[in-house]
Amino acid sequence: MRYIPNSPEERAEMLRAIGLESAEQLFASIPEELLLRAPLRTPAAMSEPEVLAKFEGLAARNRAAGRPSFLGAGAYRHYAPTIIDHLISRAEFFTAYTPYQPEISQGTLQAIFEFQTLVCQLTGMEVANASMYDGSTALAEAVLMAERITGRSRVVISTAIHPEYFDVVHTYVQHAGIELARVGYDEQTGQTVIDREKALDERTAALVIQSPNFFGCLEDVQRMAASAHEVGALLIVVITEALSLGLLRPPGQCGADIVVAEGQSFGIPLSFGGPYVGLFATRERFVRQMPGRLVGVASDKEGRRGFVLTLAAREQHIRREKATSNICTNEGLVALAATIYMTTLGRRGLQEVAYQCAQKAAYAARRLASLEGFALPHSAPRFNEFVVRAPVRADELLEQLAAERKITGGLALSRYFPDRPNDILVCVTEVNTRSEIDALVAGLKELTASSVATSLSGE
Amino acid sequence: MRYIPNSPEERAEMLRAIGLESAEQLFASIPEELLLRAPLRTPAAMSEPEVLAKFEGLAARNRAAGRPSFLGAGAYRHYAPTIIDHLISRAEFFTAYTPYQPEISQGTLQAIFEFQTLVCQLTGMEVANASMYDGSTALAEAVLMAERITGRSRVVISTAIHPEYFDVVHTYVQHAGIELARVGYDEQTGQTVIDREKALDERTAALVIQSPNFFGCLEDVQRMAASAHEVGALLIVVITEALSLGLLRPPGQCGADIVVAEGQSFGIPLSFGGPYVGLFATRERFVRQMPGRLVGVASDKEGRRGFVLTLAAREQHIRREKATSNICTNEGLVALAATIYMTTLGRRGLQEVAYQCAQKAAYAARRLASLEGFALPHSAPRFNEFVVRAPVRADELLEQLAAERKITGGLALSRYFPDRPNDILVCVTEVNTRSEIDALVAGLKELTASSVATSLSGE
Amino acid sequence: QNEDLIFERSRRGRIGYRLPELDVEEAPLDALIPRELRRDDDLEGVPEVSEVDVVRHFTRLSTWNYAVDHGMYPLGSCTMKYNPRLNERIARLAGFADLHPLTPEEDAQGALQVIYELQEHLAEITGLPGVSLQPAAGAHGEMTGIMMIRAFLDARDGKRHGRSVMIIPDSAHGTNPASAHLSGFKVKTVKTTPEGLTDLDQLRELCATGDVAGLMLTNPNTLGLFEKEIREICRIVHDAGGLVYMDGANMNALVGWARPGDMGVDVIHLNLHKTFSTPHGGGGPGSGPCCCTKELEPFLPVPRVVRDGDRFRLDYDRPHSIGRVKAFYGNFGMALRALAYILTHGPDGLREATETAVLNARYLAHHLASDYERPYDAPPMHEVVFTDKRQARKGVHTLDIAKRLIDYGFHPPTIYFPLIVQGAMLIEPTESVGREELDQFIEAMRSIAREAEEDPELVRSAPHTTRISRLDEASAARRPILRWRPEN
Amino acid sequence: QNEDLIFERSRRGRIGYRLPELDVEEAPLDALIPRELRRDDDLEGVPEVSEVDVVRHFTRLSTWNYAVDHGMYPLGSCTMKYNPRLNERIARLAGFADLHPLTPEEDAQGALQVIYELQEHLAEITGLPGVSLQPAAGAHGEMTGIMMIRAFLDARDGKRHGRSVMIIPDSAHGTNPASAHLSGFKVKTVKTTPEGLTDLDQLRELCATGDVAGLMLTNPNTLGLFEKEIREICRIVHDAGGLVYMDGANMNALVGWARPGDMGVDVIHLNLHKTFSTPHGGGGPGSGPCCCTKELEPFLPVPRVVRDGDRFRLDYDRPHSIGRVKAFYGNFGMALRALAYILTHGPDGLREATETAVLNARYLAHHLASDYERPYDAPPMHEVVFTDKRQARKGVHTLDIAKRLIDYGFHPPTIYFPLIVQGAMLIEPTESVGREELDQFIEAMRSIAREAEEDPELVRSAPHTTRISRLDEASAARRPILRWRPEN
Repeated sequence: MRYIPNSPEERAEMLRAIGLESAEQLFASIPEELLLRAPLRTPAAMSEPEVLAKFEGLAARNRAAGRPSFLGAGAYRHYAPTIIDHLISRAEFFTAYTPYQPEISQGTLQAIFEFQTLVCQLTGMEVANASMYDGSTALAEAVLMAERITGRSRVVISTAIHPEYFDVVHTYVQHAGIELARVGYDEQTGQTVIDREKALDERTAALVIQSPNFFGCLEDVQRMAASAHEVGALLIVVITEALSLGLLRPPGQCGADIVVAEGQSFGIPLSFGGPYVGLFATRERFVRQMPGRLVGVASDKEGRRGFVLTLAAREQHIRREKATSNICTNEGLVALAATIYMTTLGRRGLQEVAYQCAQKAAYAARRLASLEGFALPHSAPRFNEFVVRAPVRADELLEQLAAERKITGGLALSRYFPDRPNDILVCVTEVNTRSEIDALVAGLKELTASSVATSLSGE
Repeated sequence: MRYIPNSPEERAEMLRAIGLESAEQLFASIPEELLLRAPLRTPAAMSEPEVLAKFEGLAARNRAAGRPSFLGAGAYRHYAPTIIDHLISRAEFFTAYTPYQPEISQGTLQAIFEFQTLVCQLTGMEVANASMYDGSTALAEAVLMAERITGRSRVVISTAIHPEYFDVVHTYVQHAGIELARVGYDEQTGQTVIDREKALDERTAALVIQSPNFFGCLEDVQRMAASAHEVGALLIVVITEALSLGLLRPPGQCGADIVVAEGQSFGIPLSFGGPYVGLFATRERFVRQMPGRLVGVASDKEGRRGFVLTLAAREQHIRREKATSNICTNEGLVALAATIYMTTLGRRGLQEVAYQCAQKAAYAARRLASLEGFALPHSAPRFNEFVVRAPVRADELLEQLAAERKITGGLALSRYFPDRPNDILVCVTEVNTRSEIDALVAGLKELTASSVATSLSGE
Repeated sequence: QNEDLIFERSRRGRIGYRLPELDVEEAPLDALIPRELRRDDDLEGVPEVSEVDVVRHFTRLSTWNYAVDHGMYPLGSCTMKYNPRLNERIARLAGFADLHPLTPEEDAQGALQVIYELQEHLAEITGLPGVSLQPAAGAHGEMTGIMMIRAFLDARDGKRHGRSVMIIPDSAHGTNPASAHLSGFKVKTVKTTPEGLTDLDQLRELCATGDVAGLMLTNPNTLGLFEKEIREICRIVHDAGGLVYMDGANMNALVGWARPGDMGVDVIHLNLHKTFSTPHGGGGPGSGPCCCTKELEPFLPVPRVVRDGDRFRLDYDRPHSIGRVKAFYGNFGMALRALAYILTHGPDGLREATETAVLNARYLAHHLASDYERPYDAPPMHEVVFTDKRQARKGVHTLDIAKRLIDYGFHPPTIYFPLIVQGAMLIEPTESVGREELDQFIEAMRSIAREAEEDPELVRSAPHTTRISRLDEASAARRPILRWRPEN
Repeated sequence: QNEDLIFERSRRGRIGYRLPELDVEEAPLDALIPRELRRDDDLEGVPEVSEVDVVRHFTRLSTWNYAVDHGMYPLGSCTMKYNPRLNERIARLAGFADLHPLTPEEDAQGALQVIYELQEHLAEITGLPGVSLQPAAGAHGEMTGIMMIRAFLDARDGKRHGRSVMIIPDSAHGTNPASAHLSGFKVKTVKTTPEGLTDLDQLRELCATGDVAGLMLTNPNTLGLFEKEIREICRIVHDAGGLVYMDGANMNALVGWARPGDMGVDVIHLNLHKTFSTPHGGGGPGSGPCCCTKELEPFLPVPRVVRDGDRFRLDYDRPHSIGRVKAFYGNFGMALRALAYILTHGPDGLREATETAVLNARYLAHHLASDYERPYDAPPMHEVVFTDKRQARKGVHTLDIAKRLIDYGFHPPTIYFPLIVQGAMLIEPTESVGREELDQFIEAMRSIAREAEEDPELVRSAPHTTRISRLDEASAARRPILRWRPEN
């Protein structure tokens, strides 16, 4: 086996050196009847070119990967500068462990410290941790944290957040004695509506909103913060499209107490849903209730600046069941990639990408809205996603578009909202060229022409 | 420009700091009338995704790159383990210069020392240099070296060497007062034939043969060495398929005085002809006449072993016009890749790859020879290339095969030998699967069926 | 070479990117997004650097890290083995890397097949037929497993079953109690015997109270010892109506030789970034698949990836499921690497890897015993615990030995874990290290033992060869500075 | 960390590869290749190592190198600038990397277009319309250019023209005379004036003898100075019936600002691995395209890549060509990178790069003048020469200063070149370095100057921070050990 240095001969010598006669003797502490007699029924060993060919074949079956696409909904296509992959492919980064030994881990530690800082800068918050698994689990942890901070057990969540994020929160809190309540959105504006009388009360630990929300609509974060704070609850803001922070007012400036986000937009491959990276930021006064790893500044004996994992007293290897979270391995390398992305784009680039996303989405929205039979159901301002209502069933229309035009046209909202059969969630980013947008518009127009004609003639 | 750290503002400050007012003043020593007034007429700057898209488009136009192929003739398809590209992509290797400062170049230097050793082991020679541009230029340098060593000016070259190699030798020696004479090959065996009376004489500096030769036939190197040595000439052996050394008796054991080879087979991408790497090995006594860089062992003050560029007195930066060669930059990174290849395959792997090449080529030859109307014109033993004679014009047949079957079937020998219109040079390596070979055979059979039928009926 | 924070390298006006020009008509921004919803800080403080600055910055930082590619990285219970480059290449194939998770199933068959095949292979390796790849890391898989136990008990015994106790050995990873707590269980601790194994008598007592939900067991345990009585342990828990969760952190000692499913374990998580060599990345991404018995399968997270003939699809129709534990389908990129690992090894290679990992640990145990104290006598599996007992007499402690190892070119082992062993050093060489490197490590450890006798200060002040010396972690925690600010 | 030679790491029986199984019927080997033609040494001595061994070996070796990604690499006349990662990615696209050079033209149109486009752009940049990418490196391009001059003269004046003299300045790169010699020319040297420029009077004398074939000139010359009289120089040579070859090593001072073709130059080589940032790779691959006037174009190597409408093809029908200088078409992989460089920069970016490269050198020249001797006063272009004259009084020489710079984290400049300047240090920062790093370099040089005064031994014994100290190159050359042997 080419990954194992010691040859069979060397192993035999080593066995002899420690007084054993066979490899089986190494496993003598395992009861006889538990030892596997037959080889595992996994495929026989394959050579490198064979393994590669197999996966190339599988990759080719993912036909959507190379097509123009307008899918967003929690995972976004953006251009990732080539240097990111080059740098994270340095063995010093990707083959290292969690930086437990700071003297030989300063590279990872300083990079995480930079990550924490960038997350604070972008979200407008005071402290950020070293990353969470993804946006959805970061949100679940934020909800648990709000309960710890407030001592209250009711959490109010907008129905306009990503449905899968809600599911994850539900799973996490189901045995934690937390009651989840939902508030709806205005069908006209697409924004969360809080009937404050009913929704928020003195038992409420936190209000959870997403902005831009799942339908792409910007929420009035400031007002939401006021409502939550009025009853002594925290405001948790979740963001799935982190690049919106290049253009939008950061939640930290709007009164959010905890901000969590999916960082995939920062140069991370779509990779069929993971690995991504969760961003987690909060106010300084909550830092000891925050889950996850933290890197801080420390000095050595000569007074040189260095970085260490710090505030570990919150963590499970010390506090065990009283830990703020069970998270241990997080998404270090992905956080590094996001750090390199944010750094490379930098102050100007993050703003320019966000600006292009907003302009291209607006262009697409204008074009689609002008189509016979199509409409934009929501009026709130948006960033790079929006819902368009088709004159026919969205899922069938999109299937036809994929089959005939080789365009992935967006997400049929019916996947999560069966009561919205004709709605498509469209995402447009800087990588969608005008000609792709025009092809989408033309495709939808032509594929619906007959049904529009029918409905017109029916009027 | 994202590759230039200093921003326009910083540059303006720096100009002020050195007492200048404008960038134009930096170029004051260039006469006014020579300064470009208009911008260069090269395309406007493109962003990273645009550049990438352009090249992906161009790459896609190279339709042959993804097809089964039986092309050899100086460039070979072999499997290159993934670790090679990973390791040579380490910035420490690929963004370094020639190791002029040994204290901070030991990585490159030790690797070249290992390369030199491996080349010696494989060729059976005593010393090898740090690499040449490629096999063809290495051969030209070998011819010049033979002239320096012997003081003679006539060089005899087999016509069974790679025709492009002959051309390169011709270009190099045309003004060096060296006379090139050619000896032919036996049409029956495919091996070089020396009419010693005429071919080799006391004025002959060297005899040049290739083995396996251009037609894939193994030469009797030992006999050639004897013939050359008998008249006091050197034997130069050139090898285009370096992997043959995994199976064949090394030229160094057969009396060769200089061995040069193309090292592309050792894990180097085909890359439309370059960069490749020339191997150059000779006898210890000729080392001071050898061209190119050499790395040797040295000790530091504490007696630790290190490596340095050595015997630089042969080189042009010291000897200038009396240098052994004008070579300066060679193929360092490619030599490193070849070193990693040879090391990874190692003692067993180099033999096994060579064995598979020989067996697969033999299988293909048997199958092709059995086709109606096809024949193998040469009888000599071969490694992984052989000539097959078709019943029709080879170039047209291969064109049809490419167009209809998407197989690159080999090289029409008429490209170099207009007198051999029906001959195809076929190369089979370990990456050609049996089903590819069978498809080649089936394709050739079916495409020639009508013409064979015609000729049969004509009999 | 030194390298400042990237914020300190920033210079106004530098740029490291270029976008294609905007190719659509622009609308006035105010017409799209009102000013009060836009940020007005011009991203002050975010770096302005060129591409060259970025490359040099992170390249320099990288040179301050120790990594598996530099040498032995014997962090016990972390299984730092070689990360095959082939697997990295596969994970980057455009057909996977560019695939959106909400792609219609028809157009993502290759990805679904990858998940399905890996599930099948993990089921075979663990002997547990139900598999979900959704958990993002070990602790996440652990939480998933414990929630499944909870859901199973709720379904079997009704919501008011009163089974509120999760039994956990005192030698367990800290994530175990933390995960149990997240699922609403109270933790009770079962002790380790002087032989280093679970105390069966105490386990029986703990199980006698009727409120036991289950046991969380690591096997081999964190002392590197196989729980010989594993079948009896499972029987005790099962007889008490509880379930057995196994922490799969130490599966590298078992793959191809024994299967948790055969031992009586009900559910296990695996760490793909340990046993199946997906790179740890300086702290993730991980991947923590959950494998369970047929009985527990209905409780796995949704969606599941299932096969219908030639087709693979997502199955959401699982009424008993604990629900989602993560958006989408888990860390798919890690699944690709793990599958490539399994295919490259084949059954024989998997078994060979395990055997070599155990042999290497046993070889170290044998050769270090003359200089270091082993708290337990039993032959270890893939990792071995030593302590600083003999060195402590001279005032040299585990931390000092660890730091001194750095000077010898090695990453230190896991230290002060498991907590029940004073001054523990948990050494796991893995199969990725050759005999000559083991011998060098042994030589280094022996040399440090000598130094501890002859020149203890040398060891106490180590490391001496690193860019920075030991950092003052205590003050760092007292007044934490967790981000750069212009005034720092 | 130390790391032995790979041969010393080898252990019998280790393997680092696996091939697919042979899928054809095997013939007895003796039937294919007689035993006496096969090797019988079982490749004794070739390493046997695992993949892990290989990765660790070369990773460790790499850490002993200094590289552009670590920082400033101011090797004068080598133009060590940033190597864009995008270009590396492009060169590895399968459509290029897997393309066989003998592919029929129809199926390789993309590759031919790459060559054609790069030729066109290089023609525009140099002002010289005939371009061949065939030469594999600078010296190879030089040889090609000189052979073209020879062929041109032979064609114009007949083979017996007697133009046997190539004039080369005393400051030239050593490759110049070596290349001239290869083309059968005798070398005559023209001196450098006290101002650091070519001595025109001597040039006129040398040209008066009737046997002049041409002049090989570097411009800016190797002292970093632009030859102001370049048009007059070209006129003198042309009037004497000779041609002017320009060494393009220093094109980074000119791109976008001035063109050799406009100066009267007949033929030039470019170093893609200098001016166009293809990585130098620790000693290659390079690429040395040759660019020439319309008159010289017929003499370029075959084949040429030409355009017929939408189609690109190889043209072999060039009866005046000097012939091939290399198999196939040159270092195509480098052409890809250079083309990507030109497209990424655009005309403005190319001009900006040149301007910044010159500015950076001028900035260094300005700030180092207080501590180091400049042998020539004229304002330098993209590189600047200093000497050790002041430091030598204390016994500190250029070599010492260079080695001491290593301790400060910098790669030393080119030293003892050009040969006409005693104790030369030729410093070329390139555009890839920012002001703060220039300032650090200046500070380091000043600090060394102080050390040379106050503690010369500290400088003379440098470097102090490297794995090994200065190596004894003299004994290495006296008894060269050029390969490993088991007995070493």
